[in-house]
Amino acid sequence: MKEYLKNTWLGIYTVLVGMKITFKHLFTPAVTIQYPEVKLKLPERERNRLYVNIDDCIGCDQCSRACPVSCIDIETVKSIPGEDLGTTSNGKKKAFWVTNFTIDFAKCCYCQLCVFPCPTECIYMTDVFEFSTYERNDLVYQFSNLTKEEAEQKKINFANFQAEKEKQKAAAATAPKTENPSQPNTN
Amino acid sequence: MGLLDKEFSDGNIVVANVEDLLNWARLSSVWQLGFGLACCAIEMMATSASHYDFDRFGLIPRNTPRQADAIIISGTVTLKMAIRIKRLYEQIPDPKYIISMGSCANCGGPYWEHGYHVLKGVDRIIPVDVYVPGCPPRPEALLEGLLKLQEKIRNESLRKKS
Amino acid sequence: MNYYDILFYLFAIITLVSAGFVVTTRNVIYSAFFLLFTFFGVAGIYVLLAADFIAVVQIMVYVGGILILLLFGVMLTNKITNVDIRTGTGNLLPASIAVGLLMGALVSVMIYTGWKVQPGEVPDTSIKQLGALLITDYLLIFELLGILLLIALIGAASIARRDKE
Amino acid sequence: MYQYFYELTGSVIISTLITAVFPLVNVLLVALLGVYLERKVSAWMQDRVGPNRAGPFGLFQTVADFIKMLQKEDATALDIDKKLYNIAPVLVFAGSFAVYAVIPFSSKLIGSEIEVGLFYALAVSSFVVAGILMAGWSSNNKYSLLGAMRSAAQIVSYEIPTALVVLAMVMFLGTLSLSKISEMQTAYFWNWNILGGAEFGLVKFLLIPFMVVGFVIIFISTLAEVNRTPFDIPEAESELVAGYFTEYCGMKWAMFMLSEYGNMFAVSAIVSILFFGGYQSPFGYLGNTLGIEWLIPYEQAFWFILKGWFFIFVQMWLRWTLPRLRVDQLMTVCWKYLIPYAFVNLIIIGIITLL
Repeated sequence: MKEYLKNTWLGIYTVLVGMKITFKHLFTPAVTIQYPEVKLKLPERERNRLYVNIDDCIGCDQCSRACPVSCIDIETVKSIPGEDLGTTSNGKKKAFWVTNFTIDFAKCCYCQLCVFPCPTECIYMTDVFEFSTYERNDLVYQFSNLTKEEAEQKKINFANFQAEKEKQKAAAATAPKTENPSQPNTN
Repeated sequence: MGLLDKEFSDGNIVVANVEDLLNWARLSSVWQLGFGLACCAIEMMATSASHYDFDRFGLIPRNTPRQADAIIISGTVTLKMAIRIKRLYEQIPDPKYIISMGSCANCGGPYWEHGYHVLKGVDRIIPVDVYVPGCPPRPEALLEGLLKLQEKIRNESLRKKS
Repeated sequence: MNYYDILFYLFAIITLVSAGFVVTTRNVIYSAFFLLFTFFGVAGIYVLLAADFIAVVQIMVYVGGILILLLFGVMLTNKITNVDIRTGTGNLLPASIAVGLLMGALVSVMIYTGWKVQPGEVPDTSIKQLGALLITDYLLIFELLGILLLIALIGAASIARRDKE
Repeated sequence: MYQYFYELTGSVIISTLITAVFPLVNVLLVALLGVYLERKVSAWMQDRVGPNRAGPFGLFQTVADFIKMLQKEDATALDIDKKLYNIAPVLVFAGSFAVYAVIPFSSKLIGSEIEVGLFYALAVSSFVVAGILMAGWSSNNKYSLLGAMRSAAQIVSYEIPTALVVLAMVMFLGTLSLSKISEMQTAYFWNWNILGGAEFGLVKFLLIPFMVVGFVIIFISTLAEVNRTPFDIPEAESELVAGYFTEYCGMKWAMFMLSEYGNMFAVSAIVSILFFGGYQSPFGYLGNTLGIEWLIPYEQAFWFILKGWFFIFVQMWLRWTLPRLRVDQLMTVCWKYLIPYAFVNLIIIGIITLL
């Protein structure tokens, strides 16, 4: 009987305690961040969408190799001697045309592993995280600033150059062989 | 069947105004199916909790697909789960919407190359309306995805597409 | 034909049609749910007869108690998830003869009874009179019914009690 | 109300229609505002904001929900029992709507002033049970059926403590008519039944603690009768998906929700009539002091609706405070705690009334 009465009392008392707590919260101001109008300040080293400063990219393919999910796709074409590609901001000379530099943000897992090996620090994380799309293909970002035709042209140029060189090499190989076979080919 | 199944001819003023109302109703009360798959689900729960508050946009989780309007595919869709997702999707009455949340749902994420057990993107089994990138996306990113979805609903039309 | 008549025929039709379905339908669940409408119609007729208390008791006891019990009984038996709970009709001939005899008796009683037909005064409510009658004229029957129900309750409890050994 | 409109229009049909439509409008309004308030109250208790995009302060949120539900496809499973499946929501709604016939909103605004009003209100809620069982069974879904059985068992069991408290009150008041009960507690708040009724004397003070106990019991058991948390095990989503309306969608489901919110207001109204003076104002009427006769019914309606909404708010408050009970705990609360207390309360109130 004592137990019974105690249970009854506890039942009522605990409910009242709970109700008191929730009643207090009725008048606590809301903690909600009204998202589209108010935005939370992101932490300093926030990892979000990648950005590639293609002017600095030397096409070394290190980020692509570092990527654990292979979401970076790089295609490069060697420059031919007459072309001037300019230098990166920290003074490195560029030797490759980056004809294709895509990052598939649908696959990307935002781990920042691609950022560290980059010798020119041209790939880095930004604070942009709002880029939902209606189509999945829109999440594949192309960073190369060459148009398709230009890229095609570079490829053809390089192929022509290569063919030229082959030809020269073939010519050089046949000509001096008879004179001095022991000389190494310095071409 | 739902009203959206019927099509009206273009230039119908009444339909145009009614349509705005109907679209408004649908976009302000997108009830999500209470359904979480993996780590993105934690982020989805955070979105419905006090700090981000899904309820501001009229989203409340419903536990049965019959009363829901949207699924948020939050996480890795394993091949086993894919069957269930498909079935849940089919049980939702029209009009229904799908938000694919996070890399795994978008295209398989880290498992897209070697995952023998993961569906490479939930859009292989059900039509996705909005893809929210991130691994997992911030709650704000999910909210932005929801806003995109609302924008999409706002532009839907009962009329015949000319 | 005034509103009263229309309502009376409405309730009468509801009662009779659903009672017919209770008997004829082969699905037990359907029978039970048609019984609901029968009770409802009967309650409506009670209301039209100015017996408001009886009408409410009809709903309370039959719909709220007996019908729910019936439904529970049906649903807790086998194959509850199966929509096709069906019964067969056996013994059609003897049943119809027995029912016909009973109906004839009832109809004859109805016809040959000398009903008092002079218009009486319809009381505003019947609770007070009912209560007074139960405690005075019909006290013994009332008490006996109470004891009967108590016995049934004790019996049910003793059947449902778990055996110790 | 019927009399008033009959004098006004002179037509039986029109006055009946108006009398019938008024509670319907009330149910719709209660559902519209109730869902909105539910979401806002839950938001405030969780330090959130709640719906605020649809209309000013999100006021049109429920309207949007409603229009959206109108557009939803009426999807049904193949193996359901079509007829019962379609009737069930109507029956449930009819059950909760029928209670409004006897609820006195003010001394003028009553659908029907029958003598057995209180008893009637208890009786017609059994249609809800039948409708719930119908819905659960016809859905041909194990979760629906289990939810319906639980719900029916719960409502039937909790009807007993409710009826016992009502019985005690009826013994004390000597009437079953809701409007008469309201009239007995007229004028000021110390005449309310929770404070021992209108008669001043020793009995009044003796009654106060037992009236409070009675109020607590009837509030808990009506809470269980309308399937609200902490007694919402029929819709426990972690075990039963959504209970007896798992298979319902669109407007049919909306009818269940309508009836749920209608029920909430109905039980709040009955509790406030029994213990808190019904439509009576706690501080006397402005109409009396100013000498404006016609103002009084409006004041009464105002106080009645205020009290009803207050108890709805308490129900929501409890919902967002307490977790759900387990089935055996639910039955323990009813059979081992509420019913014995209600019996003791009944006997004591009876003895005190005899004094």
